[in-house]
Amino acid sequence: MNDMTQHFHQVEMKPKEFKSEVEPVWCPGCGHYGVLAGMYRAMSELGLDPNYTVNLSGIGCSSRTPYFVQSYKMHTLHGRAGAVATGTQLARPDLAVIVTGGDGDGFSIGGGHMPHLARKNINMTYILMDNRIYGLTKGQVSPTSRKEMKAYTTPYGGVEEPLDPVLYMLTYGATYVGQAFAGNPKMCASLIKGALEHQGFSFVNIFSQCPTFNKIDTAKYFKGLVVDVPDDLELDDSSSAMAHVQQVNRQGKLAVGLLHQSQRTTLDQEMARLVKKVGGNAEYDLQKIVDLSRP
Amino acid sequence: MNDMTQHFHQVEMKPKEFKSEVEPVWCPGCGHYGVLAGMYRAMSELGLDPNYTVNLSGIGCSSRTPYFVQSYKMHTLHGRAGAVATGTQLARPDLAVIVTGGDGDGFSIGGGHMPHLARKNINMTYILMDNRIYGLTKGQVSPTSRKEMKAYTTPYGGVEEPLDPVLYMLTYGATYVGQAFAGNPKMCASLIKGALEHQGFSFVNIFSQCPTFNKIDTAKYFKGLVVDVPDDLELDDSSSAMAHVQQVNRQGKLAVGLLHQSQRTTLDQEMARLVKKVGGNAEYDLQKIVDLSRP
Amino acid sequence: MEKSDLVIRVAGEGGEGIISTGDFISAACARAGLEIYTFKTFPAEIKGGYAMYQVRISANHIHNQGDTFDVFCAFNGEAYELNRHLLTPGTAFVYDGPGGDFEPDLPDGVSAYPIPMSATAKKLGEKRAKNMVALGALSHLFNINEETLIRVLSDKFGKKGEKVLAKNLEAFELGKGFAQALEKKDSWRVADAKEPKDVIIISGNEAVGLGAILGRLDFFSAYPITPATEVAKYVSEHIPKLGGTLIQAEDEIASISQVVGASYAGKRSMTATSGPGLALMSEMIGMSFMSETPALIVDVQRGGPSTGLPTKHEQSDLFLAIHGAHGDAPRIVLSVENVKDCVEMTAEALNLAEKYQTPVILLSDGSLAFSTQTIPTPKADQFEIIQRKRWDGDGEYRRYALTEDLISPMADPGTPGAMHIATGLEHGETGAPRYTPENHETMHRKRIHKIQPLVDEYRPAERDGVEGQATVGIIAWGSTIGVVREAIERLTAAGQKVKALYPKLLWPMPVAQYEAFAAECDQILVPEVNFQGQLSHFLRAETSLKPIPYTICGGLPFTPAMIVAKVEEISK
Amino acid sequence: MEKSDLVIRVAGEGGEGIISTGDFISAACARAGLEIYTFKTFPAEIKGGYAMYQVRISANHIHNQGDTFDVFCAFNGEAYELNRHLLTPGTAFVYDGPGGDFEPDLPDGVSAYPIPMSATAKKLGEKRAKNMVALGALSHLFNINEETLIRVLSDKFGKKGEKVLAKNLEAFELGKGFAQALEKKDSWRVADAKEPKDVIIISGNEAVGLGAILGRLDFFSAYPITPATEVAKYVSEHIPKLGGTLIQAEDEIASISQVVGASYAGKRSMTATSGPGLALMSEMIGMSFMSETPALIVDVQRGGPSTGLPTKHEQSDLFLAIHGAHGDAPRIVLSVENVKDCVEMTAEALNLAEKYQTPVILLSDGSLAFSTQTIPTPKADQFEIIQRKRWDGDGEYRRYALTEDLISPMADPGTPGAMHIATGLEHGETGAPRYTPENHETMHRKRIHKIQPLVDEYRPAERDGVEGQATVGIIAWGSTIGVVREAIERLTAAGQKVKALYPKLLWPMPVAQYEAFAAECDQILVPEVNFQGQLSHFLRAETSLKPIPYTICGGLPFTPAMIVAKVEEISK
Ligand SMILES: Cc1ncc(C[n+]2csc(CCOP(=O)(O)OP(=O)(O)O)c2C)c(N)n1
Ligand SMILES: Cc1ncc(C[n+]2csc(CCOP(=O)(O)OP(=O)(O)O)c2C)c(N)n1
Ligand code: SF4
Ligand code: SF4
Ligand SMILES: [Mg+2]
Ligand SMILES: [Mg+2]
Repeated sequence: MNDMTQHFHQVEMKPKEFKSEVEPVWCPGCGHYGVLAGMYRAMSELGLDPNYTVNLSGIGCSSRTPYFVQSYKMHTLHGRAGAVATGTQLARPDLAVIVTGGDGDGFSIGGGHMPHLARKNINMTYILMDNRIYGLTKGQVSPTSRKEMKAYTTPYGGVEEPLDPVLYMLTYGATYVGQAFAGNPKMCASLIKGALEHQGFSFVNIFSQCPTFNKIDTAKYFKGLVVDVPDDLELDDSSSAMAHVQQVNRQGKLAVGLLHQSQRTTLDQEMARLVKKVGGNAEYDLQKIVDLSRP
Repeated sequence: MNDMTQHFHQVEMKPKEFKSEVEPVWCPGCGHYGVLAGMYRAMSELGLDPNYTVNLSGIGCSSRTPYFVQSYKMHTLHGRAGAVATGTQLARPDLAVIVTGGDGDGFSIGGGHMPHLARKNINMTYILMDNRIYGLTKGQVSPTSRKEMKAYTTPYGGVEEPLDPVLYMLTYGATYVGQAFAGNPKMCASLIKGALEHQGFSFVNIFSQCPTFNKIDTAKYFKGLVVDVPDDLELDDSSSAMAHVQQVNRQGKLAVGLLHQSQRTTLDQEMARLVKKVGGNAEYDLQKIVDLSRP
Repeated sequence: MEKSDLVIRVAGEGGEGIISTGDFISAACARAGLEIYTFKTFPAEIKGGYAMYQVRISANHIHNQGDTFDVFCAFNGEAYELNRHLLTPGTAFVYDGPGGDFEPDLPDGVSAYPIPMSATAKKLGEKRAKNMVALGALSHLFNINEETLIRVLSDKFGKKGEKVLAKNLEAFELGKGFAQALEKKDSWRVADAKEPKDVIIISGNEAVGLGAILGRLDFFSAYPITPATEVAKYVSEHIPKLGGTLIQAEDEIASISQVVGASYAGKRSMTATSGPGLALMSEMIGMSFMSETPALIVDVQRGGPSTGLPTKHEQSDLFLAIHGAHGDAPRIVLSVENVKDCVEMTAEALNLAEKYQTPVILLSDGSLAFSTQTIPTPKADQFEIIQRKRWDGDGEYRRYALTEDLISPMADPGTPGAMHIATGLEHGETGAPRYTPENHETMHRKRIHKIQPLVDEYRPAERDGVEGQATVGIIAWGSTIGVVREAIERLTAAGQKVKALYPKLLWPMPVAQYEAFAAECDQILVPEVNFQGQLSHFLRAETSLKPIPYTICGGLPFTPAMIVAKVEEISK
Repeated sequence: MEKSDLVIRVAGEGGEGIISTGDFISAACARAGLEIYTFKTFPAEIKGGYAMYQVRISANHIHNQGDTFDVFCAFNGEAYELNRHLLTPGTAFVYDGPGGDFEPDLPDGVSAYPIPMSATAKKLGEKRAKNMVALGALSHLFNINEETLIRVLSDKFGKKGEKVLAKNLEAFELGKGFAQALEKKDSWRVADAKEPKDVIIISGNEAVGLGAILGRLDFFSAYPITPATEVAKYVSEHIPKLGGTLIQAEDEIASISQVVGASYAGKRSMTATSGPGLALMSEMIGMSFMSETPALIVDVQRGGPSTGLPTKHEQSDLFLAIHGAHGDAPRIVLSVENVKDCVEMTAEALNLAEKYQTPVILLSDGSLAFSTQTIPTPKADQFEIIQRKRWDGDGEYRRYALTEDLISPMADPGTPGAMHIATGLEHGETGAPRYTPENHETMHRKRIHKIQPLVDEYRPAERDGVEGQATVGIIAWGSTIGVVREAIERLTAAGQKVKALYPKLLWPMPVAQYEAFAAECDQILVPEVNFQGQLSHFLRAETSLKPIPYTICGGLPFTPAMIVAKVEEISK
C-alpha cells in the first residue's frame, strides 16, 4: 500500500525520543509547548517512523515547531507551508506530512491556500497553533484576535470581527476537524494521532496562549471556556459540526474534541487513478509521445 | 451623512443610459450579458449617480464588466479587485463601490482576500459572475467547476470537489448574501439593488453560463436547477441560510434569491469612530505629534 | 531570396477556420519534406475579432517568420483593411469574391485572385467549408502539394466520418476549380516536394511540454496564463503516462510553492507562467535559492508591464528573471531561440536545476508560444538525465555541507540517517539557524559561487558571420536570434563584414565569451524587443562592452530586414 | 577622536532592562544638549537571549554608531563572553560583581569597575532595579549628566507612582555610591552639558512614520514584518488625529492593493515592509506604474535572501527595488542616510509619488530601523505638500492625455465629467484598451520618460571631502553614508586626498553627477552591505564609472575604521 499508514507502528520510540537536538526557543508559559508535547506523544503512540515523516511550517513562533521534532522538515515562507506541503505530499504519497503554523500564518497571509488543501483533500495533517495574535512580530492582531484587543498597530482597540478556524475548515470540506486547548496535551495528542491516522486532509485547531503578547486570551481564559463535544454529535456530517460550533460560540464558549470525520478520495488517489487510466509507468515508451506530433 | 446612500436617487437615468461607449466583447450567449443588464437596471432603479460610483474588477471575461458601465472604474489585477476596492472604499466612504469578477478571479487567486472583505464588513458590493470555468484563458477548471468536467489542463476529467461561493461567504460573515441566475436579469437586478442599498459587505453570486468553454453548465442546465428561497427563511440568521443552501445542494438544486441580510458596523464606520475618539481633524496641530518625541 | 521560400498569410474573423487553414498547409508542406515556421496573432477578445496565421515554407532551413508575406489570403474586409498597407507590387492576393463582404481597391502590381469562398460554402450548405474553398485555391495557385494536403485532410476529417470528409473535399475541389479558371499572374510557388524528412511539427509551448516529458519531469504545478497555458495543457495530457503528476494550483504562489515542496521530496519539478506569474513567484524563488531546492520556472514572456498586452510578443522580463527577489539571490537564467530549443533546453534546464540545486528560469516568448515549426524528430533517448547529487550514506549527514564544488548532497525523505531541515532562514551546514557574520558570508559565497562553473561547462554561445574582424557584431537573445541569423546571411552575402553571438545562458554571464567576441567587432549592436534594452544593461554592467541598443516594443518581433537596415545605418 | 566623543555599550539578557538603560542615557544626554546615535541588536528569539544597546554621545554632530565602544557594561557572563574579544587596552569595563554570574579574566589595559548590580537589586527586593544600579554607576564614572538623568527617570517612573520612583532612585544612588568608592582609572567621560538644543529623539522607523504624518498621509496599509513594523505602529497611533486611516491587511499583496485603491480615490497612500513583502508586491507595483497611480512603498531592508537574517542589517534590496516587476516598469527609488532623512524623505517621497503619478520605493535599512538619534525638531510647516495634478474641468477629460510634461491630470471619483478607467492593460489616452505597436511605444515612452526630469529637479547628491582631484572617491548609499562621512573626515584630516558622493536618488540615476564626480577621482570605491555590489552594478551599467566594490554582508554595518583601512589599502 503506497500510503503513509505503512510507516505506522514501525518504531518504538518514547515521546521524548521524538525531540530533536534543537531546544525550543519559546517564552516560558507559551502554549506552543503543549502542542509540541501533544505531537511527540501522538507520534510515539502511532510508532510513526520519523524517517518517513515531513514536518513543514511557515513563519511565526509556532512555525518553529519542525526544528524541535525528529523527522524530515522544511521551514518555508510565511503563509506558504500548506502549498509547499501539497507538493511534498503529491510527490510522495507514502510520507506522513504535517504542517504546523500560526493563526496569522494560516488564516491571514496563508488564507488563500486553506480552502484548496481541504477541498482537494490533500492527505496531510494541519495543526493550527491559535494564540490569536502575531507572536513572532511582537503582538499585532491576527484574524482570530478578539475585537476588544488592543495591540501593536491597533492602539485604540481592534476594529474587526475574528474568524473561527474550525468553521472555516468545515465549510472548506476538511475531512477531519478537531479542536483542543494546549493546556490539555493529552487531548492534543489524541486529536493529532487521529488526524495522522486519517486518510485525507485533517485539521486540528489548538488554542495556545501567548502570555507575552496576548494578555486577554490567557491559559486561564481558555481553560474556563472549553466544553467537550457531546458524544452524540454526528461525526460524519459536517453540518452537525458547524451547527454545534456555532451554538457553543453563541454561548461564549469553545467546543473542544473531534468535530468531524468523513471519507472522500484524496487528491493523490485521484492522481494514481489517472496514471492507471492511461497505463502510465516509469518505463512508458516516450517515443510514442514524440510521435504524436508528426505532421 | 457621509455614506454612499447620499448618491441614491440623484439621477434619472434609464438602464441603457448606464452603458458606456465601450461595447461588450463577450461571446454570443455569454451569461455575463445578463449580469450586466441586471447591473444597469439596478443602478437605474436606485438613481445611482455614476460620478460617485466606482466599478472595480480583476482579470477575466467577467472582469471586463467595468469597461461597459458609466462610472469611475479600475481594471486591476487577477484576484486583487477586492483588496484594491477596500482601499478605495476606506479612502472615500461616500462612494458606491462595486466589484465584478469571475469564479477563478474571486475564489482561486483572489480567495485569500475574500474572508477579510466579509469579516471586516467593507461597505461594498461584490458580484461574482460564476461560470464555473476560466473563460478568458480558454477553459480550464475553476474552483467552482464540477468534478466531472474535462477541461484544458484536466484532459482526463477533474479531480477536485468544487466549492460553493455563497456557503463560503456566509461562513465569512458577509452581511448580505444573494444568489441568482444570469438568465433572470430581473432577479439579478433586484439582488444587486438590494446589495447596493445594504450598508456593509454584500455578495451576490450569479450563475452565468459560458457557452464557449463550459459545455456542461449551460443556461439550460442552470435554469432547470434553480429553486427560489422560501419566504419564511430567517434572513438575519446566517446559519439558517447555510442550512438552507446545504439542503438545496444535497437535492442537486441551486437556491436563488436573497439568502441573508444582517447589520454590523462597517470598517469605515469603525475608522470614523477612532478619528472621533482621538479628536482627529484635518486642522489637527501636527506640532503636538512632533513634540511627543522630545527627550 | 529564391521564390520557393514562400510566406503565406491567411487572415479573417476568428472562428472562420483561419487557424486550421494554416495548420493544414503547414502539415501538408511538412509531409512534403519542406520546413515550415508559423506565426499567429489571436484576437484579443474571446470570440470573433481579427485572426491571422502566417506560414513560411521552404526547402531550406528557416530561422524566423520572414520579413513579410508574399501571398495574402483575405477571408473578409477587416482582414483586407488591416493588411492593405503591407501589399506591395508582386504580392499575390487571394480573396473572398465575388460574394464576399468587400471589394478590394488594390495597389498597383498586386496580382489578385478572387475566389468565391463564402458563396461556395453557402451553396454547399456548410458555412464552415469556407476555408476549404480557400485551401483548394491556394493549393493550386501556389503549388502546395495536393497529395499530402489531401492526406492531411483525410486524416483530420476522416475521424469525423465519411460524410464530413466528402463535404470538405468537395469544397476543396471547387476552390481548386475556381483557381484553375484564373490566369496565374505571379511566380510565387511552394518548393516541390522532397524526400520526406523525419520531423515533428509542434508549437513552442507544446515543445516546452515535450522537453519536460523527455527530461523526465515528475511534477508540474500549473496556473493558467496567456501565453503559457499550453505548456500545462501538453504536460497534463502526457505526464500521467510517466506516472507523474500535474496539479492546477490556486495561484502562481501556490504553484511555485508546490514545486519547491515536490522537489524537496526528491522529484523533478517545474511550473510555467508569464510575467505576472513570475512577479508573484519572486519571494518563493528566493526560498528555492536559499534552501537550495531545485526548481524550474518557464516564463513565456508577453507584452508588459502589468496586464500589458497579454497576447503579444515581448522580451522584457530579463530584469525580473535575473534580479527578481530581495537580498542577493542570483539564479540560472536561460532563454530559447526557437521551437527546437524549447524541447532541448527545457530538458536541459531540469538537469541544471537538479545539478546546481537552485532555481532555474527558462525564458521563452510570445512569438514562440504559438509558432509551430518543423524540427527533427527528437529521440527519446537523446536526453541525458542528470540526477541531483544524493547522499551516499557515509558519515554524518549535513544538508548544507561545505564541499569542494560547493554543492551538498541531498537526501530524499525516507533516507535513514539523513533527517534534516531545509530552510529559508540563514543556517549552518546542518540547516540549524545561524546568524553570525562569518557564517552568512560563507553560506552566501557557497550559494552564489556554486553556479559559476556553469559559465564554462555550458556550451559556448554560438557564433555566426564572418571570421576575423567585423564592422558590426550583433548580440541577440531569445527568438530574436533566428531573425539575426537571416540578417547575417543577407549581410555577409552582400559582402558586409558582420558577425553575431547567440547567448542562451544569460546568467551567470559568460563574460569571457562576450569579451572575446567584442574584441573582433568595431561596434556591438544588441537588438531586443523591450523598451529599456535589458540585455544591453547587463552587458554594460558585467562586461566592458559598449553595446548599441536597438529596441522595439510594439508587440511584434523583429524582421531580418529591420536588422539589415539597422546594421547598414550604423556601419555608414 | 576626542575623549568626549564617547561610545557606551550595555549588554545582557533580554528583559534585564538593557534597552531602557540605553534609552535613559540617551534621553539624559539629549536633554544635556548633546547628540546621540544608538545601535541595538535584539535577540533573534522572542524572550531572553542576548540584547545589546550601544549609544554614542558627543557634543559635536555624529554620523554613525562609531567604530567600537569605549565603555562596556556587562550585565551577565554571556554578554561578557560575546564582547570580550572587543575589549582593548583603554576600554572601561563595568560589570555585575561581586555577586554576578561570572568573574572576568580581563585583557591587559582594561579598566575594570565591579558594581554589585544583581546583589543590590536583590537586597532592594526588586530584581528589575538591576539596571538602575548600573545606571547610577555609569553616571558617576563617565560624567553622564546626573541632573538630566534624574529628570528623565522622574518623568518615566513618576507616572507609575511615588513608590516606584523612590525605589528606582534608591537603586540609582546605591550604584553611584559603589562607583564613588572605586578609583577612576580611565579618562573616558561624556562631554559636559551644553545649552539644550531643540531636538527630538526618535528611531528610524518612528521617523518614517513621523515623516508620513508631516507629509499629510491619508491612508496606510500595514502588514507586520521585522524590521519595519514600528512604522505602522507609529502611524497607527497618529493618523487618526489627521482623520486618516490605517488598516492591517491580510498580507503584503493586499496592502499594496489597498494603497493603489485608496490612491485611485485621491488619497496620499503608502505601505511599509521589508524584503519579503516587497517581493510579494512586485506585480501590483507594476500595476501602479502602468495605471499611473501614485503609491509609496517603504522597504526597511533586512538580511536576505528569503527569510534570511530577519533582525539583521543589510542593503541588498536594490536589485529588487529597481528591477522587480515584469516588463519595463522603472520607478523612483530613494534611500535614506539617517533618521533625519527618514522624516524628511518620507514626506518628500509622498510628494514625488503624487507629482509623478508612479510608484516610489524608499529604502531604509535594519541599522536605522531601531537606531534612535537626536535630530533638530522638525517644524510641522516646514514640509511642502505637493498635490497631484488634477483636472481643471476644461474640455474633454482623458485620464492618460499626452501632455507636454507627460503627466496627465487625474480626477478623483466624484468629479463630474471625468469618469474614466484606470487600468493595467495597455491603453490609449482615454484608458480604453489599445494594443497597436505605435500606441504601446508612445505610452511606454510617456510612463518611462516622465520621471526623467527628476534627475535634475532633485537636489544634487551631496559631495564631501577635498576640492579638486582625489586619489579615491567614495560613493555610498543608505546608512553607509554616515559611516563614510566620518571616514572622509579622518582621511582628509590625515592629509589624504579623498572625496565622496552621497546619492539619495538611486533611480532614475543622476548620471551626469556621477560622471562629474568620477572625473575628479583616480579611483572610485563603492562600499555597500550586500554580496553582489548592487549599486556598483548600476554604476557600471548606466555610467562610465569603474567602481571598486567593497562589500560586506555579515548582518552588521560598516565602521569608519573599515572604510579608512580600505581607502588606505587601495591608494597604496
Ligand atoms: C512575507 C512575510 N510577511 C511578513 C512576515 C513577518 N512575520 C513573521 S511571523 C508573522 C506572524 C506570526 O503570527 P502567527 O502566524 O500567528 O504565529 P505566532 O508567532 O503567533 O505563533 C509575520 C507577520 C514574514 N516573515 N514574511
Ligand atoms: C497573475 C495572473 N495569473 C494568471 C492570469 C491569467 N488569467 C486571466 S483571466 C484568468 C481566469 C479567468 O477566469 P474567471 O476569473 O473565472 O473569469 P471568466 O473569464 O470565467 O469570466 C486567468 C487565470 C493573469 N491575468 N494574472
Ligand atoms: S511570543 Fe508568544 S507565541 Fe511567541 S514564543 Fe513567546 S509566548 Fe509563545
Ligand atoms: S469565453 Fe465564456 S465567459 Fe468568456 S465571453 Fe465567451 S462565453 Fe463569456
Ligand atoms: Mg499567532
Ligand atoms: Mg469564470
